[in-house]
Amino acid sequence: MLELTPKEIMENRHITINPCKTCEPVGAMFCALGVENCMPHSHGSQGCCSYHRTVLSRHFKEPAMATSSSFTEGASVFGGRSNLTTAVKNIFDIYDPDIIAIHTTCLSETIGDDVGNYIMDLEVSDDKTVLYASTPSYEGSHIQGFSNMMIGIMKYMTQKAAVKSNRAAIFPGWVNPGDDRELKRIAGVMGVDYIYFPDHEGILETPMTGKYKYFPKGAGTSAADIKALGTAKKLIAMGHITSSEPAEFLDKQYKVPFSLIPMPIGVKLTDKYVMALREISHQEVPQTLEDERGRLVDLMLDSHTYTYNKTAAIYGDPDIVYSFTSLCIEMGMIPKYVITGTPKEEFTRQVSALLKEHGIDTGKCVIKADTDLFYLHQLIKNEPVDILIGSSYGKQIAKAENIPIIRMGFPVLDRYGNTIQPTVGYAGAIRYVEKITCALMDKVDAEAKDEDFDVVM
Amino acid sequence: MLELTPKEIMENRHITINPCKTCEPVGAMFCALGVENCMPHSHGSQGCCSYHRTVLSRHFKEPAMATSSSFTEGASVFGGRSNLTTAVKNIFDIYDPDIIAIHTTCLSETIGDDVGNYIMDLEVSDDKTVLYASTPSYEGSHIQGFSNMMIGIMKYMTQKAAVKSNRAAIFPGWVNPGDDRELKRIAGVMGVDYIYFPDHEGILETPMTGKYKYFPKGAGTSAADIKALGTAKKLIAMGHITSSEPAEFLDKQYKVPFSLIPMPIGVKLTDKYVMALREISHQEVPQTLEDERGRLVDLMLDSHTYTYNKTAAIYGDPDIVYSFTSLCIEMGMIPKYVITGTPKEEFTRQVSALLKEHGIDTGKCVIKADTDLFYLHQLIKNEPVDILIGSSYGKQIAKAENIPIIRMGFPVLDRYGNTIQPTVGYAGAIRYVEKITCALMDKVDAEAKDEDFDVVM
Amino acid sequence: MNERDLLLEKYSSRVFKNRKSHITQLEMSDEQDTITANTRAIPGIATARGCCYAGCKGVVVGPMKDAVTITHGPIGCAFYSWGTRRNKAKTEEGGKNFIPYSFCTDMRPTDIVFGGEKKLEEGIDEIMAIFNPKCIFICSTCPIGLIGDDVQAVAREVEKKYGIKAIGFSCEGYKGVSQSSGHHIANNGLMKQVIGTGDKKPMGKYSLNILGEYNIGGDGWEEERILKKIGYEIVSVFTGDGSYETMKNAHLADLNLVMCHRSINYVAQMMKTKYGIDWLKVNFIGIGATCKTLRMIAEYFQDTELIAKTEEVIAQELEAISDDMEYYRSMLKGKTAGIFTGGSRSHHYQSLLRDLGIETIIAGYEFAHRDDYEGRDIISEIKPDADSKNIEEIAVSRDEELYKERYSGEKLEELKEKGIEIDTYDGMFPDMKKGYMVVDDYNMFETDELIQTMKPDIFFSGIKDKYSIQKQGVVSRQLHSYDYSGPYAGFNGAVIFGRDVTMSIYTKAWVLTTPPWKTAALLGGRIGGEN
Amino acid sequence: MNERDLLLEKYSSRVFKNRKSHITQLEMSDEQDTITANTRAIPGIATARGCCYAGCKGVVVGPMKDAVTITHGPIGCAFYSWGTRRNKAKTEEGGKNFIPYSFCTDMRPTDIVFGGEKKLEEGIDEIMAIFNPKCIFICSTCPIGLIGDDVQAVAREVEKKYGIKAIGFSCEGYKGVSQSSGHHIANNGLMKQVIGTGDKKPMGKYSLNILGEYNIGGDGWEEERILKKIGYEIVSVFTGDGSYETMKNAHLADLNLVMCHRSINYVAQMMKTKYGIDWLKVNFIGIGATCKTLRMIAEYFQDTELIAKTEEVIAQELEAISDDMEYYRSMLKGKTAGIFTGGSRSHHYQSLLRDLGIETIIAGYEFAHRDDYEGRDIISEIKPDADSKNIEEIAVSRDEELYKERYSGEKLEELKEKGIEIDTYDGMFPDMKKGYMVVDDYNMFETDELIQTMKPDIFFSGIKDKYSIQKQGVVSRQLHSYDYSGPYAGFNGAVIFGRDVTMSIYTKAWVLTTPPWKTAALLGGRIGGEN
Repeated sequence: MLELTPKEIMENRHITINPCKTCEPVGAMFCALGVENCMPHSHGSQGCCSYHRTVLSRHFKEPAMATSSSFTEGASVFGGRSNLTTAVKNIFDIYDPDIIAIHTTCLSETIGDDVGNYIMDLEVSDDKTVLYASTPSYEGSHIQGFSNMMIGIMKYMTQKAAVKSNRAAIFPGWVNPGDDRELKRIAGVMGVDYIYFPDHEGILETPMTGKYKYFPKGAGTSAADIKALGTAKKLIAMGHITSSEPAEFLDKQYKVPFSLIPMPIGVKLTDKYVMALREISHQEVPQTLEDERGRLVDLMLDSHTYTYNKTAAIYGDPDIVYSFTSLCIEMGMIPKYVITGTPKEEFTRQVSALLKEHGIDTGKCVIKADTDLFYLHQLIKNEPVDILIGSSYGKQIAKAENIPIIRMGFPVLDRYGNTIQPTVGYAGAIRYVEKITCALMDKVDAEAKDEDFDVVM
Repeated sequence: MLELTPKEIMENRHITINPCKTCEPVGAMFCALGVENCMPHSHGSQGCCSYHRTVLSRHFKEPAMATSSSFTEGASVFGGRSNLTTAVKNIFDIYDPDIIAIHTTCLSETIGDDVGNYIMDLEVSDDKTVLYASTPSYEGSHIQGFSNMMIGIMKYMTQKAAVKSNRAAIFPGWVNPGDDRELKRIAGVMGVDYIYFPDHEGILETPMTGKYKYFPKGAGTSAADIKALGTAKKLIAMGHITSSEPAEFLDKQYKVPFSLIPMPIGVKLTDKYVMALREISHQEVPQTLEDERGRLVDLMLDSHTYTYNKTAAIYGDPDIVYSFTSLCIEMGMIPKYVITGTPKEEFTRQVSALLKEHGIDTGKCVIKADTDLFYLHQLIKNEPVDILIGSSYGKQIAKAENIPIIRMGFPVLDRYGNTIQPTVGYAGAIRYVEKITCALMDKVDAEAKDEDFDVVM
Repeated sequence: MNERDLLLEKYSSRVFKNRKSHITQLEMSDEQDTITANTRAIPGIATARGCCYAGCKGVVVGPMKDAVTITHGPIGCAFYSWGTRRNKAKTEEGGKNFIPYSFCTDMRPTDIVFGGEKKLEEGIDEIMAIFNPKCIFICSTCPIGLIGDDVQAVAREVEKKYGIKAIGFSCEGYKGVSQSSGHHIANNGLMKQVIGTGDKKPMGKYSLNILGEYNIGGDGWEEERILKKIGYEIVSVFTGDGSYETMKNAHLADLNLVMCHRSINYVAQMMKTKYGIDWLKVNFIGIGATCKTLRMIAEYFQDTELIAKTEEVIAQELEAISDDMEYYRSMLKGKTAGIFTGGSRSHHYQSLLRDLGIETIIAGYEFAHRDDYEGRDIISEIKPDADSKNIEEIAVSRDEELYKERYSGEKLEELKEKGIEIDTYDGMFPDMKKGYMVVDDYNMFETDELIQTMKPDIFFSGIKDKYSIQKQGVVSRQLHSYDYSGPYAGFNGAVIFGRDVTMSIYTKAWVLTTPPWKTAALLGGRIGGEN
Repeated sequence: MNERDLLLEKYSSRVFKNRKSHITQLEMSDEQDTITANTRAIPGIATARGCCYAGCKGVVVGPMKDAVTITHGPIGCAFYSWGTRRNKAKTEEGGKNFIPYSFCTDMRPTDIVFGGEKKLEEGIDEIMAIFNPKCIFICSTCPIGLIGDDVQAVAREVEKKYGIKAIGFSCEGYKGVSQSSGHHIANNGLMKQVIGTGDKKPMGKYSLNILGEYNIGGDGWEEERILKKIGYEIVSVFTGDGSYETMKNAHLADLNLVMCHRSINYVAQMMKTKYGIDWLKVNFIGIGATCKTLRMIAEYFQDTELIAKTEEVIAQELEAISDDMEYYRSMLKGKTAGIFTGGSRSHHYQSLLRDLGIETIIAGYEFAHRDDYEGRDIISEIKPDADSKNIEEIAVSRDEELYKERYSGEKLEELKEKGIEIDTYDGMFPDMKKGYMVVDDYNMFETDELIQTMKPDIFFSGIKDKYSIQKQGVVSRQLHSYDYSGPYAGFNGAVIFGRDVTMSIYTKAWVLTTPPWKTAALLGGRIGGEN
């Protein structure tokens, strides 16, 4: 596997080999799926839409509904207005969403389609919304597309109001439905009344019932909630790279002050979330939540001998990689390679700061944004690690180098059951400490000579 | 590993090799640990107590408090009354529990110590209780010891009352603290007010706080609740082998009608629990719980291609083995070997009935009680299975035969984090479907030739 | 009202007008059933179709293992087409296999503004330095043509600079109406620049190419296994487990087998014209189909020994699988199926399903042309439209040096009379029955509606449909990826398919769908709580 | 009030009376510090002690890999002693290794009522049929003696019937006051029936037995590695990775090294009496201790070449580990520790901890005798009590044929003068300091209390204490199982130990114990909710 990958690293390579990111539009599509009765629409060639629906279905093992403007050569030359107009009519006719959330593609952006203008000219009934976000595939990554669509939705739907409500707003960033459930549960036990945006709980994890609905009832952030975002008294935005721009937008437009915190993975980062909630509700942390936390810390102490000083390669999207780096540090591990494909230099600075804060010698670690898995593999060929933590594409490296892999983040294309369970919160960390510890111990067992094989560990 | 185990099976073997059960007293100790402010006490040689505390600590990764009568030769000849009397005084002096729950051992049973009489003669203050259960190690297994201690506790503490209360009683059987939490959560959402006995939530899973208490505050079934068991309007008792005798005791003594259901693992068996609760509360099942269930069924369907017709060897304690057999069947697996060391022939009948109910050819399966892991290994040497599901001791077989192993039940001595998370309920099944599927898929990946190695699965 | 009308009446008049000619409920009357195909999808309809790039890179050139295929464009397309199609490829002893890799110029805003050729060239220099491949393919994504990058010119430069084969494909996503245009662009490039450039003659008495076999789940290997057992030599497979090295010599084979008619029939036809090689439309999906295919190939060569060997192999193979097939048939007999796939499979699999006692009552293609439904006879009737005109049609002529006919025209006619289906294909319709539904360029809404009205027991489609079908309580299996199983071709594949279908239909979790409290009423007492 | 008084005052007078003589805070004055040991544990006090069976089967005979050890009794004891002690054992080429197995007569009520001898005999017949071992040990659990089963008689019958070695051990759990009685019973059996029955002479110039080394975590292997490097031959190890086959020849070795004084000193003494073999109390735990041990052994043999080789090996080994040890010392210097273990380790590890800059301020044994604390000089002062009298003392006399003294008594005295500690042991006290706490037969309450008052940075104990110590925020490591790490002996072991201790002290999770909301007050607003 991957035996053509040489050990020698070529500096300043231009060709991307085995990417660790994908393009903006899929992020926009995913974001829009977290809104109630909303059809994501891809303004470009129909291949984009097909690819995005495919990767989302493969990750969530769920239908991912979306439509396309189905550009042909003509549209590419003369512009996509006509395709878009037809598409909007057809979508309302056939699928009847309340909202159509359009994102652009490299094609429509390259030809300079003015989607904002196009949709202003559409005749849409009052109870329906057509909105859009610009998501040129050649900028940023899918993460940026997610942020852009959040802003796009807010731009079109959020309204000014004279008085602030008593509700808070929560931006979870790019998480799985199982995470949405957990983040809302924690907010609930902390006594916070919130608007949660976007919300995939019950959407990309619909229960098996024998019935299929294009838009699951009562799931996703409601139009009313999005409308009211501007009245929120405080915003908790999670994931510095994903949520900072949407948070700044809301602050700038509607004067909603925000706490920007990392994705709450592991002890300390979940603490930050809990503390941010506590600041809003002025309610003490209930014993049940404190006990969850205490069980997690206890578990980390109990198992530390199997994780201490184990080296990890953590790769994927910047916010989740940052937060898993924090979790690994809490477990006594050394985050040797911390990699994202997303071209955001902030990532490098933030992860470096995190490592320094914990006294880890960054000279022995490689932290890099805007890079690829080919590079990660080469690093590993030079100095191996004990465990890989990231998306399914790392499995090639895992097989090539015989390193256990823990799947997290996006996309996980080759395992079942993860997206409906939490990664965030104390509960999520308990799951992942179990997984990581177990993988490391499995390796110990597999490699143990008969005489070293322990029944008690 | 285990290369001395021959393929040829010796019928009617007398010597037990590599047991799949242990002795009654440890079950009694575990049971008593689920009562608030209760010190389990082992009436026998101090080695018993030491062994039992050890195996409990190794399974739960928690302190397991208990004391011993510390028999010496003299006590064995002249009887253990004096040791017991001293022990009770010392325990109250030093550790100050409210209850001392004494269980016997093969030693005190063989010499015929009349513990019931001994404790009647003790001077114990009114707010303290000393009780006992007979748990001769040469009968049944640790599972029987657990039941016996439940009965012992009820015998001494439960009181007759003129009127029934509006509360139900729940006997969870032998489960982990993570299961207790989940079972109580489900009962809560089903609107049932309950007495839960025994209850290890918060006991054998104490959070890390920097403080250690012999008896965690507010955890365990309270004396008041035990006292009130006789007033329960209905009992749900889980695990046919573990809970039937305690349930029958409560029915016989206090006319508490009971539903005896299997441990609620997997879809159908959790349904039984939910239906039993519904019958008590007359409350419809809330959507959130139905959705949990739907997600589980969905997950099973999504992943069925990796589990269908996969053969499993399931071994361990009879009730959990029964329920995991049901879960495996729901996943489309074939429970090829279903084994317990506990000598209860009911187990064989129940599992056979379960298989027949699902149209599985029992002729191709081996279902056996009162047997050992040496026998299981020999079966596997004759016809292998795809996966092992059971306690840590199966890992020797797993290594010898290169079969993945999923740890469940008691004892799990070599992994971390399982006991604080649920095995029961829809949530527990989601965890285990993920684990089992993942283990089978890991094997697919590990054995795949490069050209057959899939990124999407 | 039949099911077609029921479906169409749910559409607005605008959509109705378009879709009615794409949906045919077979009449099988004297007048031939017809269908409209290979036209634009309606914007907003949730078509299953992909794009030109997906057809070129994803389907045709991507599987060629010894070539580095560079996606020239922003990162997305390279990411989505990386390791996702299960076109299996074995590394040759001492050879290079680039299948597990994804190469992309990963264009950024400046590249869009100032052009990406330089970045592409630099990338190729790096690839040469790191991997030194013998062949490079450059596949363009949407923005490339629009910003004026000339990938063909870059390819020519590369050939000059490095003395290797390099081909630029202008397969921008918007070209044509579906993946079909991408197949065409890819095949044109291979026809022009690869096929016929080698001179390694086959050693065996009878040699074959297999065209339109992408080796999904190892189908091609099963076909090769059977063909080699009979004694054929396989020169080249287009393009599953294929390679630049073998495709160069494809023109030296004795006969072309065409598996996927849609993606490659014109290559077969061009090779007939240029090199005189006859082609047979074959089908290795299904026991009956495989037997028929093998017999036709043997009969084509008119060699009694070969025919005898063929019968011997067929007998052996049937013997080996008959118990299994009988068992699965007993489990599946009487079930009905729907199949929506890209191209030929919606036809091919009907044979295999029929072997198992399952009738295919709904079938549809994503990107077929009319001939795939109605047979090659109607090709002349197909009028080019604006979209199809944008895809280059190349014309080839006889290569005087290499042209070699096995049979005269007369002899060929004689063989055809005998039932050997040389240089022809009848399409899907003739194998279906009255009342069955055929849908071109199917979409999500139609899939859902037809499931409700036609009630198939199982539906074969792709990942985008899989879960919505399953949520409706209908067994759903992917025929693009085989749900990560396979092979399904040939004799062994039929058994695996039978096993997989049985598994999915009988999987225990289906009966768990409805919770018991939905059917058991609460007796007495109040109804309270959250609900 | 010193810490001892603080602790004792918490006890009721009844308990106080007993415990006061088991707890010594060292005075190091002219009057020698003393302690009471090897007496009954107080019922109900949560002693850490195990039983006689645990000492016999679990510690001494269980590790002998080529013997089948049958637990005769109900299932529990066989279960708990199965694979739980980490006495590692390599399978010899062509040899049998029963360590991964657990054998038990699994007695049932009828066996208790009617006797279990027949079941035991049947079981042994089955074991012979299945495994055909050369040696069988039968270990009795609590009920055996009481119901009248005669395991010695059964063993004799087995020897007759099968011509193998079989030994019955009456190690019922209640015998004696701790595991110590079990060691004694086991060792008596081995002394009487195994040692001296072989005739395979060592080949090397200097040969050794290692007594009281159970190869936990591979300690014995590290010791063997070093000794072999110097040139010694190891005849037999008692009993880690040990075997019946090698123990038979133990009497032919030149010198006995005694690692765990507690469990085996009497065997060394008996071998001295019977065969004339001198013994040295050694300690391979710690760099200093290991060097001292190696030098003493070499000096014992009075061979300058051997002494030179020893120095060479020591120099090499120290060179290899010095950087690591220096690093760990820099991390650990100034820390304090408590150690509660079964026997000798609470003394041995003080050397290693001191090498790392850690002072052991609390130490205690589960089952030691006074000589383990105070040195062999006081053995004569120990008065047998009812419990110790129940454990057989065997007397041996000179074997006229095999007895061989290396040195005359005079010469021995001369060597002792030079500092070679032949046939002696000073106990733990002399290596500790004024104010340090020594506890015999420690219990849970005392552990907790001493942690509060003495505040050690790390506490070494067993699994039963581990988690309660950890919950108090004190680093806790198991010295019975090494927390599944090891070896800790010798030079390499010291580094591993340094690494492990550093790891556990510095593990990041410690600082996470207190949630931030415990320290950051809520500003303004109401206090509501669940709390």
